[in-house]
Amino acid sequence: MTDPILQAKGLVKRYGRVTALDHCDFELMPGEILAVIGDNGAGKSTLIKALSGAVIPDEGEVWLEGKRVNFQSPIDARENGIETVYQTLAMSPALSIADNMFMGRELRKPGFAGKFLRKLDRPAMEKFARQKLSDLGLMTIQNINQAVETLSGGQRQGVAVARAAAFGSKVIILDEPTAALGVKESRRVLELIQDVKSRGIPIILISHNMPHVFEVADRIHIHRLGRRLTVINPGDYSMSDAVAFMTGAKEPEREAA
Amino acid sequence: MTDPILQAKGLVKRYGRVTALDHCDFELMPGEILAVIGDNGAGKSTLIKALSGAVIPDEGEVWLEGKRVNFQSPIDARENGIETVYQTLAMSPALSIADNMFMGRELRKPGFAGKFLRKLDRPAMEKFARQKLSDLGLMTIQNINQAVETLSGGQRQGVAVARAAAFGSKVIILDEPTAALGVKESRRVLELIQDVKSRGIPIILISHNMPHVFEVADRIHIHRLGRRLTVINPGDYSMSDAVAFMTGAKEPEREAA
Amino acid sequence: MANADNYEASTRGGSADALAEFDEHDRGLIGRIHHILHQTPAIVPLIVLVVAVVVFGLLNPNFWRVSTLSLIFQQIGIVGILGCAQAIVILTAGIDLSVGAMAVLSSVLMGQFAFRYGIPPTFAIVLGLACGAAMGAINGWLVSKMRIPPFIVTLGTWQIWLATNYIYSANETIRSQDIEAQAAALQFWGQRFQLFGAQVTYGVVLLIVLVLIMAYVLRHTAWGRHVYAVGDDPEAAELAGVNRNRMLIQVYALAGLFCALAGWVMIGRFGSVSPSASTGVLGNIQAITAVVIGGISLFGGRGTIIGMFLGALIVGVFEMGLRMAGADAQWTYLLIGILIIGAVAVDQWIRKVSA
Amino acid sequence: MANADNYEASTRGGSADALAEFDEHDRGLIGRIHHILHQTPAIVPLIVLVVAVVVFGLLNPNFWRVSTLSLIFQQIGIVGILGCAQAIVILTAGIDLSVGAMAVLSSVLMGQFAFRYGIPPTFAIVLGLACGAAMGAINGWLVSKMRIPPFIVTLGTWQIWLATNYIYSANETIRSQDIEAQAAALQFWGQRFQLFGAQVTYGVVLLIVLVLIMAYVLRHTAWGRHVYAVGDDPEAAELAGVNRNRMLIQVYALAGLFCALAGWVMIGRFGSVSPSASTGVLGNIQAITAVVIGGISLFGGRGTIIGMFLGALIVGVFEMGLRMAGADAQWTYLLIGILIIGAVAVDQWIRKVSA
Amino acid sequence: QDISACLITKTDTNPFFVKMKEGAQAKADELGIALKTFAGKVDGDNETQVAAIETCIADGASGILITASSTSAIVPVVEQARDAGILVIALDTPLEPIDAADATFATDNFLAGELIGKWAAAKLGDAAADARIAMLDLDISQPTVGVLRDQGFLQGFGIDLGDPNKWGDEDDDRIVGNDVTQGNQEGGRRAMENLLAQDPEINVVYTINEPAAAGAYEALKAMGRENDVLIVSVDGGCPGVQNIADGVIGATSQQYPLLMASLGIEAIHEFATTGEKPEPTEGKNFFDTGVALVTDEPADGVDSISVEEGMDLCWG
Ligand SMILES: Nc1ncnc2c1ncn2[C@@H]1O[C@H](COP(=O)(O)OP(=O)(O)OP(=O)(O)O)[C@@H](O)[C@H]1O
Ligand SMILES: Nc1ncnc2c1ncn2[C@@H]1O[C@H](COP(=O)(O)OP(=O)(O)OP(=O)(O)O)[C@@H](O)[C@H]1O
Ligand SMILES: [Mg+2]
Ligand SMILES: [Mg+2]
Repeated sequence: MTDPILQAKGLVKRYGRVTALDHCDFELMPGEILAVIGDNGAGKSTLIKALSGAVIPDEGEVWLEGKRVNFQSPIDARENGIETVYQTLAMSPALSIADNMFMGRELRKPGFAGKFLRKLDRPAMEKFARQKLSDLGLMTIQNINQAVETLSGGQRQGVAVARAAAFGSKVIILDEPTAALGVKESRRVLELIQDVKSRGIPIILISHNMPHVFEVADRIHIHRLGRRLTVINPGDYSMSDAVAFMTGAKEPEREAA
Repeated sequence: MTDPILQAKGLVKRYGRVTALDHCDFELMPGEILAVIGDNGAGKSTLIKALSGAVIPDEGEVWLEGKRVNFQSPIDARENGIETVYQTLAMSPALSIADNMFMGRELRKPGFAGKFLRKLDRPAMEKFARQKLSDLGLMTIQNINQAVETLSGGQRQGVAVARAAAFGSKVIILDEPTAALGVKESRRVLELIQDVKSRGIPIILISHNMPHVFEVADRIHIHRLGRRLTVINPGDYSMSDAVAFMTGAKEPEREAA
Repeated sequence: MANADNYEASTRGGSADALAEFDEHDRGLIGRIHHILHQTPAIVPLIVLVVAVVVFGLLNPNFWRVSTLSLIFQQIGIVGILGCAQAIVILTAGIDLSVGAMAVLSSVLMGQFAFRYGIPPTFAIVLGLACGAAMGAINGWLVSKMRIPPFIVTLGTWQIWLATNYIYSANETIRSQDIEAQAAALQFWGQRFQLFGAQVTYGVVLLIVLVLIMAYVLRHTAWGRHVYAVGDDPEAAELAGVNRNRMLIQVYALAGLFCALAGWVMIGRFGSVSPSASTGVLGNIQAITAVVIGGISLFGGRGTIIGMFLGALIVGVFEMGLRMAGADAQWTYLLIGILIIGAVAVDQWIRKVSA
Repeated sequence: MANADNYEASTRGGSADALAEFDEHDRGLIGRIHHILHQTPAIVPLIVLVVAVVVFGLLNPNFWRVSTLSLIFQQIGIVGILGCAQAIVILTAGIDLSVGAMAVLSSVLMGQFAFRYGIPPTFAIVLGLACGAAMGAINGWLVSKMRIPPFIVTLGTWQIWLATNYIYSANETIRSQDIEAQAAALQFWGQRFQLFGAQVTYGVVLLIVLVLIMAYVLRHTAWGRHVYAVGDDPEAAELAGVNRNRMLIQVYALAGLFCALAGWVMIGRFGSVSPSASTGVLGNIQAITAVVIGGISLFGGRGTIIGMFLGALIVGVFEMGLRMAGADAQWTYLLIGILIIGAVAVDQWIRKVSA
Repeated sequence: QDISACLITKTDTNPFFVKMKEGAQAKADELGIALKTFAGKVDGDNETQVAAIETCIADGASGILITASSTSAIVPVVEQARDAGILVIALDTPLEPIDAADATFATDNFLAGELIGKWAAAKLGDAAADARIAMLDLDISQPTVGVLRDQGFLQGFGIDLGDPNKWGDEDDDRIVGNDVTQGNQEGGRRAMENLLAQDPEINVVYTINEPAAAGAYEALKAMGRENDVLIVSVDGGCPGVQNIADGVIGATSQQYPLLMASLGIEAIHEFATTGEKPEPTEGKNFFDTGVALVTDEPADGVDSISVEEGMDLCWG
């Protein structure tokens, strides 16, 4: 078996009286789609925040490609090639769709205006943004210069997913990317995930949608009460088993977790 | 056929260059569960906001129990017995779960303290809140006095749904109540919806989850591009048909809409 | 729907319905202190305060005399009451630049009612308080109904009340001796009694009582929770059934009433009624300073009135302490600047470590 | 997964992949005006401004003379530059109470460098500008790295810079005649040229150029967009890959540089270098007023620098107009208070109707 | 023809300037002059005064009366006004240099301070050698008027001034400290409390003006020390003089703002009709409107007038 590309050992994160991560382990293999499932409040989002530098764990280690890393901010993680869609979406409400998609990696005009006046190439950014949104089937966005705060819940999520996928890199993390999306748009996101995988980039997918998880995942990490309960192979277990494990209705046999 | 309990005629809402509602009609019958489905950005949320006073439509009329109403704010609607879970959840992030659940209808201590000092009955409110959350299967909330902003996405949604259901009244509107919820918690919300219906209260349910919609809905309002495309009976059509209508892949036969 | 059941059914049984529980982990002493600090952040300014008192006492032992400490309380009396007004407004994510002006104008109105028109003092005071509440209500109406940002509204009314104050009073001071002789009720809060060998004025008692009442109201009544909700996220509060407009008008009117009360206390403290009291110009920034040092967020919805009180005390202690340590006026001004930043930096640091 | 496909497959074909389109509805004339106003809200203060100019001109025809109008520009010169500094800070959801103090201290430093230490004027100016930027950077460092609220930081540094200014300069004014003789470069921005029969100072040109540059930077560069993002939702901006700390330090440092520039312009305008210039005390509130009247949100992330410029002009026009109409000082304050509220109320009303 | 004049005061919240404005207004009405009044926003506000002069130039006024907040910083714009053919008269405070204005109608603020200083020293007699003095000044920006009065007092009391252009640099042990009052009761009380906390033995209090003195008195009263402390002040407003009668203040130097203002308006009228400029008092480079020490307890070697006389002359 190859070495994991992204690994975490014994992560702990406490918020006052609340324990969000309780000595949690984690492994992502190269090129795979790893689904993370678990109850609400199980600590899934906290786990991926700890992996992507948005939260600094109280204890535990994170390893990327066999090297110990210590991300102090999401920017660190991004520079190491980890791209994330957070559950809260991380968008600036008053800015436009294109502004948000290119935040931190804006395109500049070619030639003098771009080089010396550092002028943004708005037409190019808008065209790119429109293209990515159409790829996701978000056809109801009438005005690409709309402020993000005026978008519907699903449109907003679509923009965030489009951003992460467009700038694909070493690892892509998606925290419930289809929660607010419609049937068509969800479908397109799943296709997009497959597409990214075929480019060889591994993906972490958090989702409560079991059919989707079982459709795309190579392995499923089941999270319960702040720690990894077990990792299963979607071929070996049924959805019912997975749900029973994650809610605590059934206990998995002890395996090397 | 009986008269609709809640009805809208020719609603129009424009935001600058964006048309969110385009002469939309709507009817809710007494005691039924009406699902509203549609693409992202179709205008579903805007529709229910117009019904519940959170948005004042540019044109069109709303009728409640055969009387024309003109809600100026959500409080008006609430006083008329319409209880809503908005997609944005409408919670005060810095306040506790109990504070949020009882916002605007706080319990006061019995006797002197409550009557003259207007002291809140915190223990009672906390107990009630804990009970309602447990009913929904939200067992991972460790501290009932946690600020809402520290809850996970799903826990937050659970609190909002619990609030609307607990204070059930004439009409309950749920805008994507299960989007961020886990398998178990979603299940409980569906049970809760059935339960509310059995109390005779009609429900408007917006959801992108077709299996859920087809499981609980009595009728399905299909929304497309800011207007009602058609209303179907879940028994008469398959999920595929519904999805095809709402995405525009197929056109329904013209009926009296 | 059949397919949904085949996996969704498995959500019952086992430990699925048990409440999540974790072992309380061992924290050690430091950890436990951090934990306490984190749970009750209002303690942090208290610590800053105690440290300041100790240090200034070491610099000049006179500082520890009860009389000095009681003096500090007297000096923060007015700022403290204005701070109560400012605090509730800032909790709603507003700001009230006109607090000082309302206080001065109210005190002038009370004085003029009594002296120019010969209204009986008690009645003049009641009228003055009512005028204060009315001024506040105007602020509130402009903020809520007209949807003008609070900063603009109160920037405007600040100038309006202050100019009215000068024009109406023709800049005339009513002298302490005259008030004492003809309308002693105006000086009520300046009266004093002995406590542990120190003079305590009624005004100081009023401040403490007011702070305690407001702490109770904000924490333990529905109205108080609504103040926080409106400040936290006004749209959410409105969707959740709080009448935002009514709350805002009430809060600003109450703030106006408190300011008028502060105006009355001013008469007690300075003896005379003076339209040119610097509270009119500086009162707002002083009150905001107390509020912000006390840990109330200018973005609304977070903080406590006790924090504001401690914030006012910290400033008072620093000012008095530096003067007694022998710093001259300009250096005091400079050092207070440094200390304000320092005090809040310590606070932030403790919170961060303990989080 | 098989069951998923059986309905999810039906999302292709038909009009599913066509972009949504609606007919443009007919608005009528009023509707179209509303629409234009709504699309470009910066027009609203412009209208307020034009109306004010017309009204004041009717009250006193001297007001319409080109020389009067050019005078207004000169009078808002300093506030306008401080407003640029304040605007970028407020766009990041901060506030800078120390702008006026930085301006005065910088001007004093330039003057003292040239006169006390005999540094050549141009070099003294460069040093003064650098000091301004450094003061701003200190503000920025405290705000970003130490996580102290901007209000506290700049409240503290306001006092610190101001006291430093008084102590360092020993309250001494450097006289205009001396500067003219020995360090004329300090008065550079006070020089004037003729335009349409009116005197225009270089300082006014500087202000206009600065506003245009900043409008371009904020709108058309990545840095400008990041300023908005940081102010809009700092956490989101950070998660999306904006280096919040670096942005804040840069913004505050740039604001400090602008303030030093304003200090230099002050020397040109008043001739002398005076540590007691009231800009040190009032500059911040004046700049904030311009910013807020210009429609920039104190909560950050919304507004334009052009709006700030118009806001400063509105205040300048009102002040000049009322003075020329013969209102005395207190009546002027009162009326300006009313007009500020009125101007913003009109603005709000138009936006509401057209929304 | 139409004559118009401008009166620009430091602030318009201090009763002193309010009276000055009343004096000017009365005279202007009498002579049929259109008067516009302006004022700085705070003590020491030079910018607003500059804007005011610019307005007067733009508006074509015949003359400007100004009490300058910053005596040297105002000079360039005063020159502009004079170049535009406007008569500029400095009231109360001379400009620096004094001939920057066409004429100066002023009180000698340094002399005003000196008088109360001398009086206090004479009252104390031998005890003056170990007096404990509190200095209640105007503002930390040290506006000129405050410095002049403060330094005058110290000179009169017999204390070495150090730099006469700033206060606070004296090293005489008798000075307990300086604090600032903003010239009102509120500041006066707080400053007095602060200085008393530093040294409870204070027995001489210099105050920048009478409101500050009234505030200081309240603080002393609260400590039960109101009867054994000498408070001296400057201004001579009616409430201040009344306070001398009531024993709140020991002595005050009285100034005559109404007189200054009405003389100024007359001069502008004269200038506008005949083109003649007013002449300074003989032997001085300004027209001295006089200052008098008001007290009920005259001291040897210091000229003073009684409270009754003071009441007759006070600006009310
Ligand atoms: N900032 C915070 N302060 C305090 N508690 C927090 C904070 N953030 C998260 N928590 C708590 O940590 C636990 C785990 O939260 P997390 O967001 O990781 O859950 P999740 O598995 O992502 O749930 P969901 O499926 O609902 O998104 C929850 O109980 C939550 O209340
Ligand atoms: N405040 C607003 N300003 C401008 N446009 C808006 C505003 N609110 C909504 N819109 C636009 O109106 C349209 C309908 O939005 P709405 O939120 O009603 O969609 P929805 O059907 O609820 O979608 P979803 O399923 O994603 O929640 C969208 O195109 C959206 O961009
Ligand atoms: Mg989550
Ligand atoms: Mg919606």
